Parts: sequence; structure tokens; C-alpha cells
Amino acid sequence: MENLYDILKEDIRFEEGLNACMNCGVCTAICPAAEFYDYDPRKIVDTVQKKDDEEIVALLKSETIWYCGECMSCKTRCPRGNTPGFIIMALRTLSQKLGYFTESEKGRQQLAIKRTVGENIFKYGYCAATYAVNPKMHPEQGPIWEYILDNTNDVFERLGGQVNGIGTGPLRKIPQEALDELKKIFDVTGGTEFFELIEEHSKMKASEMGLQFKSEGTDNDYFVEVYTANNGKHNTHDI
Amino acid sequence: MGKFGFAISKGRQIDYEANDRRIAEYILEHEPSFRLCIECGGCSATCTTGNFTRFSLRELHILIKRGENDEVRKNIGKCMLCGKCILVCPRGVNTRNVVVLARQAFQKYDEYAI
Amino acid sequence: MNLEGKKRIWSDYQKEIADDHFFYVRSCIRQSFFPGSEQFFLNFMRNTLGKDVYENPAHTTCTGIGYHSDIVPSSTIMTVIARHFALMKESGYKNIAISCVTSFGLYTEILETWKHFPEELEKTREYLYKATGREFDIPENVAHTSDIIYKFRSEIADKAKIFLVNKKTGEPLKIVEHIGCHYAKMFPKSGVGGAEFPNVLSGMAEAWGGKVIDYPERRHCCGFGFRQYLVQANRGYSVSNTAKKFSSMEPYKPDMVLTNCPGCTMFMDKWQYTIKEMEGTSFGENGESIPVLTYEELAGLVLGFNPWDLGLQYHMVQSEPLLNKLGIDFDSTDKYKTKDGKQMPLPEKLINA
Amino acid sequence: MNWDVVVVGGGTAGMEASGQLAKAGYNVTLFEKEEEAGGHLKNWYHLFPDRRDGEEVITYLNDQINNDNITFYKGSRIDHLEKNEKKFIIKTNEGKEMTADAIIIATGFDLFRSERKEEYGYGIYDNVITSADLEKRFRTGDMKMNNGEIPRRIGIVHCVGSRDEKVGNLYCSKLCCVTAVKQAIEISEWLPESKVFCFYMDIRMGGALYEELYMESQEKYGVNYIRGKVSEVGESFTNSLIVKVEDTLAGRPLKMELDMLVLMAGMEISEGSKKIGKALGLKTGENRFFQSRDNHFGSNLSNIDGLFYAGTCTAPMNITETISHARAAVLDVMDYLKDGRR
Repeated sequence: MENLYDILKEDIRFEEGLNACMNCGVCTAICPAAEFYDYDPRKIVDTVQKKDDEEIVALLKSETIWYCGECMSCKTRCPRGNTPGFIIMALRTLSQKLGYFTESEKGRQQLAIKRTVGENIFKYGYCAATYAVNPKMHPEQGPIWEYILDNTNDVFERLGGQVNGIGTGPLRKIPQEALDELKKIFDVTGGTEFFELIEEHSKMKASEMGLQFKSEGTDNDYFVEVYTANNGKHNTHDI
Repeated sequence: MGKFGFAISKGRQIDYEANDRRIAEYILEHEPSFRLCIECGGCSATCTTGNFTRFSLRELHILIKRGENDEVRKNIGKCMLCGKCILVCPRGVNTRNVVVLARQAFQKYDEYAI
Repeated sequence: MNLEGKKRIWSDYQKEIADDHFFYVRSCIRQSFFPGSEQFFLNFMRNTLGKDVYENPAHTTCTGIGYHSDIVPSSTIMTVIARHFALMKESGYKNIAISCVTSFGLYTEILETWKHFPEELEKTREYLYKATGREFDIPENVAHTSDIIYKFRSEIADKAKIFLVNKKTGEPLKIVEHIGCHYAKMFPKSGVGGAEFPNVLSGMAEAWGGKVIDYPERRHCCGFGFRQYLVQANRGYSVSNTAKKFSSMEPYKPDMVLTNCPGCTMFMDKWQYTIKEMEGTSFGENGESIPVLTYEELAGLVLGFNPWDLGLQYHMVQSEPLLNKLGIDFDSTDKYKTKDGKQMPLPEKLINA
Repeated sequence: MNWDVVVVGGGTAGMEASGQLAKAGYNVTLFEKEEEAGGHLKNWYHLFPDRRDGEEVITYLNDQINNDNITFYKGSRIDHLEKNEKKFIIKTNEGKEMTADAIIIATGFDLFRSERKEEYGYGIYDNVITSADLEKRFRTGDMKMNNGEIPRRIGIVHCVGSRDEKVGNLYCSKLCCVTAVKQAIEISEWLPESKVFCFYMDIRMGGALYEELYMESQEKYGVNYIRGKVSEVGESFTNSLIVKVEDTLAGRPLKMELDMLVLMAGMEISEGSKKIGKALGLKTGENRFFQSRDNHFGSNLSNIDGLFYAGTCTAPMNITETISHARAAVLDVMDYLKDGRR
């Protein structure tokens, strides 16, 4: 296999995100993930810049690379012009390409995201769509969200909505040709293939874990597992 | 986890204001050489415990200074007091005594009693 | 706090914002959760200022949420965004007005990437042509819609029906601003006022009579974190970060939070409910929670719009305490009525209700 | 031997070079843009590592230039400088015109403008000051905060404007670490009840007796050192400063409240140097300081024959190094003007 560091270098985000790191910690100092996970973006950058394949493989299979929230606050401050957030994105992409993401609890969640946000794109033309935010999966949206879903037409009509109508505005019906173009763009640019990869590796992992898996939807054990599982060990660390 | 399926967690940020640094002050009073540490890690490199576990004496020293006493208490029992660390310290810190004094301090301030 | 120091920084970050003829792209989250804000923007621009803002029904998501939760490859999102540029070109527009901060950050980032890596631009042209037969131009002006409201803040002040002043005390309203991370943290020059002391929202609040309060966690992320919210198991990250911000602003007793990012608005509103449910904590005065408003909602109030046409009733934290402070004469019976004035059922268990 | 040498810049390097040239019998004209000679040194209270009063060195330098062979023009800027055959032609803002056989450029450095590190809030938050501001305070003995109270906890931020690509300065300014340690000790002496915290990336104690000073700061004064670059400064509800940093040796973010924060401003080539450099086509390095013809045995030589460098227009230097560098420049001038060589 080609050297992993070189593969990472092919990702423009990695190329853009990594210069030499001097371990100053400005990124970790203000990182929202470093605060609530056992996570240190500085250490990730330091590990990667060692160009050690074994250590990179360990990262790709780890929980660590999935803690970042991609707020990119690290980019503002780095005195060496690095962007740890971009490096993370490149690592996550590679972890999925190689199928390593299913090795970690946090990595396995990619299936849940693909099945929700990913499918929304093709179905509604948007990542987040009113009809797709199921209050059972989102109790934190509170009673107002259930109310809005119960009264969607009335709520949206007053606020400029085009409920499933032709034309512009929220909740408009996205023209079929536009949805087709989106799908075609995914096909041509590798997006569809990437979705399939996530499905394929998740299916294998489900079988390894002995969990029921369906090829679509959210009502199967593997989906529920990856959507809800939390081993409680993500924010502690021993010295 | 309740009805939401997740919980609000306590941050990992060291909050210097909130921390109790009496343990560190006790050690500094009885072992002034503790001040001279330059965090070189020589102690951790030679540490018997550190060679077989994740235990880091250097990190323990920092946590004592910052007043992260819960973390310190959790880990301080791991040191076997062999004293090899004293031999390598380039600043002559009595690293072993720091651990001994920390244990004493935990006894002294009984809310921390081990 | 020395205002002169801030003004010096602001003068270094005055981006160019187009004056007219905008190609408008909606936000996934805002059109689902705050449709009244986007509606206000269009009405205000078209009807109050007489500007030309065009919306093409065939525009879609930029796939940004998918991209930042790492299921959408970079070549895919570049091509989706290029498609928007193509629609813009076909409709005869050169200035893009973006409703979402994540999208705005991505448009900015991708345009920068194409400058550094021209081969990526060429590849994107090929992909888009192959997938859709379309061709595109690079926009002449890229603005977030909060930039545009900032640009016209004095026009709004001139037409103001109310100012951001507590009617009872005569004191300016205490406003906490929260800028979406992707607005200027990645490219400080792309935001009004830069990354450290952005002026885009504070400029509006002050032009309309309010007082902006700085607080220690002002620059901290709201906690959205994309995958950290999307997956239930991770939401502890999201809510904990929001709790951190609210605890930090609490002592200043702010009257409201002003936001420019879709996710931040939603989370700072909804997480106050969640935190209250989980721990019984609320962060406003008298056990109330702090209303969180978009800049359009605030502009609408200043211009005397009916709060219920702006959609304030569809937040989890209700804004009556704020409306009362401002002395706004609102009609409670109109709150949950349809466009045609028919009474709707009343929602239950809202906050500050 | 009636050679005319012009020295541009009346700071440490320019004064020392002028003095040495004058002693050797050359006609020296020294130009200084300010109303007083002494450069940055004037603003420095104590020097490291021995804590000698900066004024003692100024006194020595003033004695050096108190020589009949030196014409000293203060408040004078060079407006025009060109080389014509073997002579340099100089015009000043006051309309003076003269020629010179050799030139020493001693235009020095400017302190990094700390407000450019926006996230540190210099010029915005009260009680965020620079190392230079602190020296002035030492001189007057006014260590109070804006509200008149004594600061109880003081932070020192290393590498402000140094080792930082964000502001275009990749290099280490070399003197800030030892300045930080010296100032930490002095703060502790002025305010024995107060605690001092230094936030550093590396402690670079490369000079004679520097490391000893560092150790003394720990041993005698209990100065605390936290390894991490300060990421952000804000203000708390009670108007103290809040710094956010990673305690990198614990691998965790750290938040601390401070009463006062001192920014160790780095060194950049001065605006005056840049102007002259541009007018004459002097070569500069990646760090924008003047580039010497040879790093090892030609550090005073420029890319123009007869024009020499002295001091911090070529790189960050301490006083000792600056004086040595100025003397070396004089040797190069003498060599250049030797009969038959010119």
C-alpha cells in the first residue's frame, strides 16, 4: 500500500492544513471539543507530522478523530498557519475510504449521518428539512417543534412558505430536475460512491457485531446502536 | 441520560480560579526544590511505574501545581517511591519527596483523605 | 474596555458589500426553523429599500452540513456550489447573498481554494458540465445576509419605529452578540470587523440604540459541532458548550442574544429549554430564559413589524419579556393565527410564556 | 586621513560606531531622527542579565559621541541617499546636503505593535500592557492598575509578534524570553505579594547567565511557568483579564484570571530601515531585516560597497552584541578606506 502520509497529502485540505507544528497549544486552548472530550488537536497534528504509518493507522481507527466539531476556531489562531480542523477532515475521509471508521464507536456514527442528512439531500434538496426532523429523534427541539410539525401548513404560510408549491420560498417543492442534477453531481464527483462505501462497511460491521441491519431507514438495530451508543469513556483519561 | 439520551458534562478545562492549591502550597513549603522543575520529563523517562503504565510523574507534578487534586489523588498511589527520578533530575528537585509530601497533604486536608 | 482600540480593528476589516442585484440562496436550517427571518429579509430588501433580490426555485442545499459531518467529499460540495454559481450566471446576477453562515464560510473557503489550487477549479468546471451541462462564473461579490443588513443599518435606524431601549428605565437594551464561527474565523477579512471583534451584529445593535455586552465566552462556539449534534449520542458536547456560554453571559443580565448563524440561533434557543429540563437552570433574570433573535427578527421589531409575522412565536424561548421591555404594543390574540386570521391551537410548555 | 563617514541612526549601534570611528580619527556625521540619541535603550529601566540601569550604558554611549570629530544632527531624517562613483550623497529633511566616503546604517528595529495580535486585546482591554510599557512603569514606580489597585496576579506572554506566521514573523526575537524572566523578577520585587505566571512555548536562555536568571526567578521569586501560547484574552464580569491557553504539558485547556498581562513584544526591522533599504536597494532576508553579505564573516557588509550595517537592522541583538557588531562595522569601514583599496 502507498504510504498513508502521502495519500493524506493528496487531500487539498491536508495540504492546506498542515505546516510544521510547534506544539504551542493555541488550538487546544479554545477548542470546544478539547473541553468536553478527552481530545487535544495539537497532539493529532503532532502525530500526523511524524509521518509514521502505524501511528496514522491507529488514528484512523481511533475515537479521537471524531471528536472535532469543525467550528474551525483553530484556524484563526495558529501561529504556523495550520488548520487542525482541515487535517481532521482529511483523516476522517481517509478513515472512511479505508473502512477503518467502523472500528470506533464515534466513527460508526457516519452511517447515522448518511442515513439522515445524506438522504435528506436527495429527497428534499436540503440537508436539514422540516419534515425530516423527527421529534422522537430530536426531543431537545422541545414542544414547539412538535407543534410546528402538527401545524406545518398554517405556520409556514404565514411566514412566506410555499408548502409543497411551485415557485420560491421555504418548503417549496424542489423541482425534480434540480434533485436529479444533485444526484448526478454526486454520481460524477464520487459522492455517491462515498455513500455506498459507508453503507458497505457499516453492513459488514453490523454483521460482525451481530446486529440487525437494513439497507435503508432508521428502524434497525445497527442504526439505533450507532445513533445512541455512548460508552461514557470519551471525556476521561488516566495519567 | 434521561429523556434526551445525553447529558451535560463537566468541562476538562483547568479552571485555575476554581481549584484548591493547598496541596501544592504544602509541598512548596516543605520541599522548596519543587519550584525548580523545568518540566523536562527526565523523571517520567526513568520512572519504574511509568515504564509499565501510562503514569507520568511530570504530568502529576503539573496537576499538583494547578490544583487538579482529584486527578492527583487518583494517580498518586501508583508511584512506588523507588527514587530513581531524583537521580536524573537536572534541577535537583527531590521528586520522590514531592510525592511523599503530596500524600501527607492529602491526609492533612481530610476532605481529600486517601 | 477601550472602544477606540476596537474601532481601529474595525477599520482594518471593512469588506466590500454589493449595493443591489443579489442572487439569494436560502439556508437549510433557517428556512425550516426561522422562515420568518428569510421572509423579512426579502420583504425589507425588495419592498422597503426597493432592491432587486432574486431567488431561483431550483437552488438547493450547498451540502455544507453533510460536508462538515464528513459524508460529502470536497469535490462534491465544490460542484454543488458551482451549480449555484451557474444558476446565478444564467439568471444574470453577479452578487451572491447567502442566508447561512456555514454556506457563507464554504463559499468563501472554496473560492480561496480555487485561487490556491486552480486545478481544482478546472476539475469542478468539468464535473459540473458533465453532470448538468452548466457553466459558471466566479461571483463578483460574496456577502452574508447579515453583511447586507449591516450595510443598511442606518437606513433601518432612519425608519425605526422603536429603538433598542428599555422603556421603563430609559437604559439601552443589553445585547449579547453571537457570531457563527464560520462567518469570519476561517477568513477574518471576509467578515465585517474581522474574527476577534466582529462588528457585523454589534454595528446593527448600536445603530438601533442598544448596548452590546462583551463576555468571556463571546467567541466560543455555540456547540453545534455538526456530527456532535446530528447524532444523539454526541449531543452532550453540543449542550455542554452552549451551557458554558450561557453561564458566562449570565452575570451581565443580558436582555437578549443576537445571532447571525442558523445553527447558533436554533441551539441557543433550544438548548435553554433542554438545560432547564435537565438541570432546572435558566440564565435570564427572574428565572426567565434569554430570548435569542436573528438579526432580521431584531430589524423587523425596530421597523415596527408585527412580531408574529416575524415568527418569534415559533422559538422555544418566547420573547414577550423582551417585547415588554421595548414597549412594543403587540397583540397576544394574533400570536397563533394563520395567514388568513384563523385561530390555531395553542402550543404548550413554552419558555417565558 | 580626512575620510568622511556618515552614520545613520543614533541608537546603541550608531553611537558606538560613531565613537569608535571618531577615536580613530575619521570625520563622523551622526544622524538621529529623534531629538535625543539613545534609541530604544532610553526607554529601558534595567538590563539583563545583571539588572544594570540602562542609563549607565546611555552615559557611556553619550561619552563616546562627545568627540570633536563627530557632528551630531538630531531631529534629522535622511531624505535622499545615493552613491555616485565613490562618494555617497546625502540630503536630509532639513535641507542639509553632504557627501561621505562610507556609510554605516544603524537604523535598528521597531518593537512589534502588539495591537496587531488582536486576540490579546492590547489597546482594548485595560491592564494589557507591553514589555516596553512595563519598563516605563518600573522607571516611575507606578505598578498600579487603571483602577488604582495593586495587581495581585500578573501574566507574561512570550512570543508576541515573534514565531508567528499570522503576523508575518516566523523568526524568534531572541531577547523576549530573558526580558520576561527579568521583568518577572522585577515585578516580584516591586510587588512581593503578587504572583507572576509566564506563558511560553520554549524558554530560550541562550546568553551568558540567562539560564541562571531563569532558575533564580523560580527559586527566589516563585515565578510560575506554563507551557502554552496564549490563545485568547477576554475580560471577566469583575473586569479582571481571562486568558485561555493550553497547559500543553498537562494536555488540557486552562483558563486563568489575571489582573495584568504583559506582552513581550518582539522585534521587527524599523520603518526607517525599510525606507532607506528601499531607496538604496538593500537586500533583505525572509525576516525582512537587512541581509548581510555573509552570515559568518561578513555580517556588517551590505550589497553596496562602502555601506555597512551595525546592530539590530540586521537581526535581533542584545546590547552586548550590538556594541560588538558596531565595533566590527568600524573595522570594516577602516579596511574599506585603507589607502589604495577604495
